[in-house]
Amino acid sequence: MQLGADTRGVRRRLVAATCALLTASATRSQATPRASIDEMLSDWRLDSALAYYHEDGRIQAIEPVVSVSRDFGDGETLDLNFTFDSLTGSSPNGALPSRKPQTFASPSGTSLMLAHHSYTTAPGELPVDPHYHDQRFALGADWTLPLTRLTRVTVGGKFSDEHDFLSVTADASIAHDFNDKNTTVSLGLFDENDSLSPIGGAPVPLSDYALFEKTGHKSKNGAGVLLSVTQVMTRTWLTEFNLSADRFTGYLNDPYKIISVIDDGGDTVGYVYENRPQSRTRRSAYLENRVGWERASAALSLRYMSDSWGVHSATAQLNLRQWNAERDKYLEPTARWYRQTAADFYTPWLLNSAGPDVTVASSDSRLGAFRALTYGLKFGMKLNDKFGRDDSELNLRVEYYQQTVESAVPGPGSLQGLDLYPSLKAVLLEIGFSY
Amino acid sequence: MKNPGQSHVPRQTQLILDLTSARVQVRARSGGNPTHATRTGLLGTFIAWTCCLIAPAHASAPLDLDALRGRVVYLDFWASWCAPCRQSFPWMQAMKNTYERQGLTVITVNLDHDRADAERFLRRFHPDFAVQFDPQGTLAEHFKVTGMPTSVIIDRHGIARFTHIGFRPADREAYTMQVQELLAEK
Amino acid sequence: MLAIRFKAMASPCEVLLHSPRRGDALRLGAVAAAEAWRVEGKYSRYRDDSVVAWIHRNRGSEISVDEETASLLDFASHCFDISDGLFDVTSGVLRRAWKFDGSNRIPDAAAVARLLPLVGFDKLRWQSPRLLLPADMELDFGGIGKEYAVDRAYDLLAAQYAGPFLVNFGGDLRANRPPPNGPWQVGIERPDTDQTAAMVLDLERGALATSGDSRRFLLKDTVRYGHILDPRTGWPVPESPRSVTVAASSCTEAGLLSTLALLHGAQARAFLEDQGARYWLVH
Amino acid sequence: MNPGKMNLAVIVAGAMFLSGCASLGVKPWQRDVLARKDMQLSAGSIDSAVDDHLYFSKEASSGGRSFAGGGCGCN
Repeated sequence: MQLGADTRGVRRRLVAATCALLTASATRSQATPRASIDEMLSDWRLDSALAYYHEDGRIQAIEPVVSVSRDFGDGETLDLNFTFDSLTGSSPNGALPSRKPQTFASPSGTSLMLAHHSYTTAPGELPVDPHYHDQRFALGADWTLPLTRLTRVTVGGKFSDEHDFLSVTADASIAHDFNDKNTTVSLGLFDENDSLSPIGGAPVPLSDYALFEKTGHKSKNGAGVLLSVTQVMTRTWLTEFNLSADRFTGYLNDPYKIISVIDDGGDTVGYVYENRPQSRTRRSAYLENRVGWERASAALSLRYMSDSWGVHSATAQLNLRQWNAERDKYLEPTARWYRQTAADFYTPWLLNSAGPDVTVASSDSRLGAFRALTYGLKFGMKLNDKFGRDDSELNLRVEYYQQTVESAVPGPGSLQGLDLYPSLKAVLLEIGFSY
Repeated sequence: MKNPGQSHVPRQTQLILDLTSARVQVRARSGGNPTHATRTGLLGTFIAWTCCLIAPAHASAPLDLDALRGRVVYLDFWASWCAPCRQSFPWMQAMKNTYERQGLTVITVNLDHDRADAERFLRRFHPDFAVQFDPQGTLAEHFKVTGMPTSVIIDRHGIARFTHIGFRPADREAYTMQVQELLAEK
Repeated sequence: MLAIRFKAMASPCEVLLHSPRRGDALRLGAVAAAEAWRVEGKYSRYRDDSVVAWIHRNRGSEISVDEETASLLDFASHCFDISDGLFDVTSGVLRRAWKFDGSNRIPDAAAVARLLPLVGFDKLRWQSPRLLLPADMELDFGGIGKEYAVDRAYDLLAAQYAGPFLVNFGGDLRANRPPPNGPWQVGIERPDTDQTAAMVLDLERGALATSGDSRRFLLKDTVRYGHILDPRTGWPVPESPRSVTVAASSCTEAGLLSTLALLHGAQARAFLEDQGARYWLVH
Repeated sequence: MNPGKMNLAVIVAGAMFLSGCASLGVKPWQRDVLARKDMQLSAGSIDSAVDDHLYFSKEASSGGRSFAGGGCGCN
């Protein structure tokens, strides 16, 4: 290097080269902050998903979910999650289709004439409120603290806020490991307190829809217990068996659902607001089996539930995940089968002649008897080399959900020939990213 | 090409840990209480090493602890899928580099079901302490490993003095103190 | 002021911390020590399990190196270009001819000439991250290894600790900011004089690196052959200073300037002046 | 299946399950498959959170793998 040449330039290029080296190493150490010491210490994990749910002719929803969890290295973990829902579209108001057009006022109206919105349903159509929109914002946190190497306590809470519904839930559970952590038994309790402030006020149960008799706020609360036993069967097979029971009391109605009142000829002569019992007790048994092979894994879960409203349901779900040779991409087909019987007080309509002895009744299709099938496929891709973490992943999921009504009672008179129980078809698209 | 320029250590410096010498000159209070460290001392588990030529089926070489009599042995059972085990590697590497000349031998026993997983992990870490392979878990049975990782600190006479289950970053100081203590014993 | 000392890269190392909490010092000391040992373990040419040994085992065939090694090779390549071949990580092979044991055994010209074809970073095929080291050539990160380790340890400590600290690996050091009671006092020992007559510098922040040959040289007919070899000739640089200390914002930069200064032999001072570097030079 | 019979079935299943526990299981170092992310129970996964919310708003049952209740006014 001859002197006198532009040696000042040397310093500049030298500084640039040094910066390139150190920033490269610094960013690498940023990517895995304490690179040399605890390269593998995944103290922070991010799980996020953006779901788009679309029903055929009814509502659609966008739901981003973000969950951040911190592992403090000795079994102590903290998980914070955030969910936001935005729903729009048309929601069935519970009334029957009819031979004649039907006009309804949206919930915010005080009478048919003075309704902010009113909507008219064409003959033969299922009455749905097309102005339905709702936004929900929910925060949750779960903190697990190890008491000993074999025992840990988890406390959690959830807060969910919509314009007409506020829910606060707290839960706590204790888990203990037996025989070399092969068996884990955990017992958990939860307590939920909800306050409802329906748009236009909570309707007087079973009151005449046309009178718009509305009262103020309502509340309901629930408590429950969950006993869970997780057992390692073999090196590649894990089983979980849960028993849970919960009891909800208070205002359990859906303030926006009405029931058509029909005459013997099947013609709708009016509507009344629904009314459900003031309490509900549920018991459920749940069994999940997971099996893992070299480049695949399968999960079969079964659930049986029955409640004091006379609803019995059975659920079965199967997930099969198959990885590729390099084990960095996978396909996961899923299938779910669900069947429930109707609530005792479920009725698609009320007969005008039935008179006042009806105390509880609801035409909400969610309390009817139906079968539901879900088919889904998930594609996942590991991103480990980009982020220096061995379990960061990007995934896409699509699910098709269909409900078909069972033991549908044909309508009398003019209702014959009308599709009183249209089935629900929906699709869920979800993109997920975890780091 | 380097001549070591010594930096002045201002008078009021308090030397708290000199890793170069065997003894800790200033007794530093260990950070957290040692996690589940069962101090097994002389009266504790007395695993005599007289017979100690343990020949696990697949280990590349039998674990001959008798040959290490006179040295302090840090015996660590680990697997590639176990996160706390991975966290202990840099620290074990540091311990070997520091105390090897004072008589510490770090031996790790890999318990991975298939060796490919272990090899993949070792390629990323280049540890230069011994790694025995024991897929059948013969050694793990012998040392009654009940959690991952499990580390056994064996004194110069071959007696297991401390057994630790699990590895937390906060345990480093406590484990270092115990190693130094055994190194100091003759 | 708390100090943690340990040995790494065949030199005494220490971390000085101004912090009331002993636990901090212990933890940060362990962070710096582990990083020093990690870099040493990975890039030392004395160990047969280091990345350098692995590269040497794969001479003649193309291999792909990890990110950190790739960034170091990129850096070495830049320095080779910037210094027109004066700074060359492949010049380690010259050690086969030169043994700096203070004796007067100077290798004969033919032995040195035979080695020259094996020297020259441009003879490597380096296209990040793929490297092909031709047979019989050698790679040696000794010239930048220790300073790089200081910067790495410095980054790790700076990411977890806000108080004033100084990392010193065998004379290559870097401090983030001065302690409350005044600047860091750094003693630079004068080569082949006793330790105590060190020159003391006040260091506020930044890095210092020292290069020199106070101990490794050959003496023949009153000509002193320092162990700083010019990679292009294979012979020691005549009249190279005995010790050069340079201050810069990072230790890697300071180390490189001091090494390049030595390689400029008699023009070392001029080179450093031209670079506008702050330096202390001993002939 | 009326509630009475369900309780009986559940208790029998539970007892059978617990009694078999001692003999089942693996050694602590044989948990490589169980440690895999795709082998973790579904309770914690984000997919089940999205699914459970959907099913809570469309069906009369909820919970089972984790606490019941959807936390929304959507049922």
